Amino acid sequence: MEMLVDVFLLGLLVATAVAISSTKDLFASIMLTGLYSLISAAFFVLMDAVDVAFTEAAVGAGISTLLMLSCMKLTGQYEPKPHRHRRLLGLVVVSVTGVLLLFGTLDTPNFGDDHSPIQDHLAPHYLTKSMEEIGIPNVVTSVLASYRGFDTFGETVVILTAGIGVLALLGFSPKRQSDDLDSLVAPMHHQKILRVVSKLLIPPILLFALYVQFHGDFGPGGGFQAGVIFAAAIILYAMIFGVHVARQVFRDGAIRLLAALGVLIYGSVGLLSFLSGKNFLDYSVLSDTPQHGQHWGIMLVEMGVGITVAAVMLIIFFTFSARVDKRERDGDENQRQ
Amino acid sequence: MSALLHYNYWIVILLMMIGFYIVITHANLIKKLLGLSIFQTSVFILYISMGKISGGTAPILYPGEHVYSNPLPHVLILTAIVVGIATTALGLALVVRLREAYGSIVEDVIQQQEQEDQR
Amino acid sequence: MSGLTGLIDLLSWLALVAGSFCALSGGVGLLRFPDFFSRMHAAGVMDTLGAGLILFGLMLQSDHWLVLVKLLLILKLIWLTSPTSSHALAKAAIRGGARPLLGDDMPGRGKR
Amino acid sequence: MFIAATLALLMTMILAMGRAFLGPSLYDRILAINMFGTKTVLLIAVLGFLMGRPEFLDIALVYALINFISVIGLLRYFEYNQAQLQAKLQRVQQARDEANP
Repeated sequence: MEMLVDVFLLGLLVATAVAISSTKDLFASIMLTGLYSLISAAFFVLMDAVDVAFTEAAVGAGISTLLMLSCMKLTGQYEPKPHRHRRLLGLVVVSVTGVLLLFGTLDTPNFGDDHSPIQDHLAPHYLTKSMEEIGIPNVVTSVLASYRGFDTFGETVVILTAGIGVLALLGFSPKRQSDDLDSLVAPMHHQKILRVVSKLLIPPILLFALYVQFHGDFGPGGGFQAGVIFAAAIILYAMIFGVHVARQVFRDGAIRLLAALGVLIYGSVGLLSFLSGKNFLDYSVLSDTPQHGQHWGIMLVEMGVGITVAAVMLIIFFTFSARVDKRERDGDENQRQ
Repeated sequence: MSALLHYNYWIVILLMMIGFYIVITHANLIKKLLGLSIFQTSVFILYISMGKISGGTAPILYPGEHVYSNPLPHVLILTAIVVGIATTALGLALVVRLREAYGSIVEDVIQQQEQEDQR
Repeated sequence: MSGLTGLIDLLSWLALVAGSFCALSGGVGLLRFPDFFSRMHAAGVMDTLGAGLILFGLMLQSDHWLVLVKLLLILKLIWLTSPTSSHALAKAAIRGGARPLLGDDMPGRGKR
Repeated sequence: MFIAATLALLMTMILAMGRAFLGPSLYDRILAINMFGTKTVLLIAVLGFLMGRPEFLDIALVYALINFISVIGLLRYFEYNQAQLQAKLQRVQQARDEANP
């Protein structure tokens, strides 16, 4: 039965990918990308990767679609069809590479094999020892935040760096006229029903984000997912009541500070264990018993990740929307013809 | 049933090649980024498929004897997804800046203008 | 006691089957109906009903209060968001110039 | 019985996807995406029961939320277009008024 659903979902994925490749309308292909990520998240649930599905659901279907749309808003909706010889050439290159890769799969272990090389190292240790060494049931969280905490630290820094990069590219605003910002009408403000329903929805979403943040030890969830969900709630608010209103609460300076603060929390937890005579990010010194220390460490580290992810997502969204708003106001003056 | 033992990997390669095709044939930069994200997802699927053990369950321990799927790929891919969106955002920001500088996001047009500028 | 569980099982199966039927018929309507607004009708009504029935069927099968609460939350969310987004979508379509097909404009049989 | 529900949901997903591919208007596509999203929420819930670990309903919950947010995001694009169109009309009107007062 699982296999049947697997075949089904992967087939749907391929169909969507082909459709994305063949539509000329970028709006449609971005929408189909959202659909693609919905299907792949369902597939991840089927493959037991619940944490991954969680992340993909929050990131792929929501935020990435919104970002792509704002970018398209700034650049135009239609694309010309590629030239014929280019398509032909592409097809040749792709088929040759594909055949070579297919040849490579002949040697891969069978799907679902429990004695393939990937299953023999590390994973058994994590699965059998995690409960006594770390003491939390969700092995994904214990590997993410403790066993491979250094790795995750790197990822968090990468996210912060990407946020800084987006700010460096698009963040500067030449002349900020605050009264002008207020006069800009929120695009969906006239939709009464939307307004009421989202007012009803936003507090539960924020609460749910907190639940995901702190329940990550026991079920699917954790800092990455919680950060994205938290940001999604604010983005919903910003879309319906206007970006400038949301920005009055989440001021630019504050979220930039928060983005850095998350990484700082993560790093200082590591430094603390470093200074207490253990390895970097070895949390067992944080409390009187090692296991208890691990709990503290994981909680703090996940909090740092959550803060950084939420802040960076907000920075990116606000930066893009500010661009779109500016463009609406000033027209496309930079266009070079 | 034996035909299905590598089915996931074949699909991974198919998806990867579709993404690759979009990246190399389409001139529109946003479309290229969409192609990249398809490519990216195919890698995610590859990792996750490899970690699956048939008859296994999600690696969240609960009382009793159970087979759990491999948690390590899950960790790698989980962070990769969030990093992926952050880097995609960076790519999109670059696209927006290119549009402002050249008035187009079609690769050929940008290259043409670049050549004209150098002359 | 076993009679009661049997009854609950039967009820839940019934709800699941009815929900599946609703979902499927909504899908067929979405694909086959002639214009946007009638498709929206099919999708909107059957979506909400089908989701409700399937989730109700699952609720009867749940063995832990937390599962029950989460199912209720999902149900509440779907019942809140699905009509809202349908409404907003219809409004956007009207503002964007889409008009429902009425009376004489309807395509004849066999055309679609 | 969960199997029957799963199959029905998968079939519905294919139908919705057909509409998403066919279009013809963007509204149709958004409608299909919306329906597809609801069906995915249900599918994940049913899969949880099918695989015997119903505590993963959190994912379905996130889905229901994110689906709503992304549909609103898609709709906002039209709103922007509408606003742009109105501004353009106004500008044209102004120009006409100035040309022949």
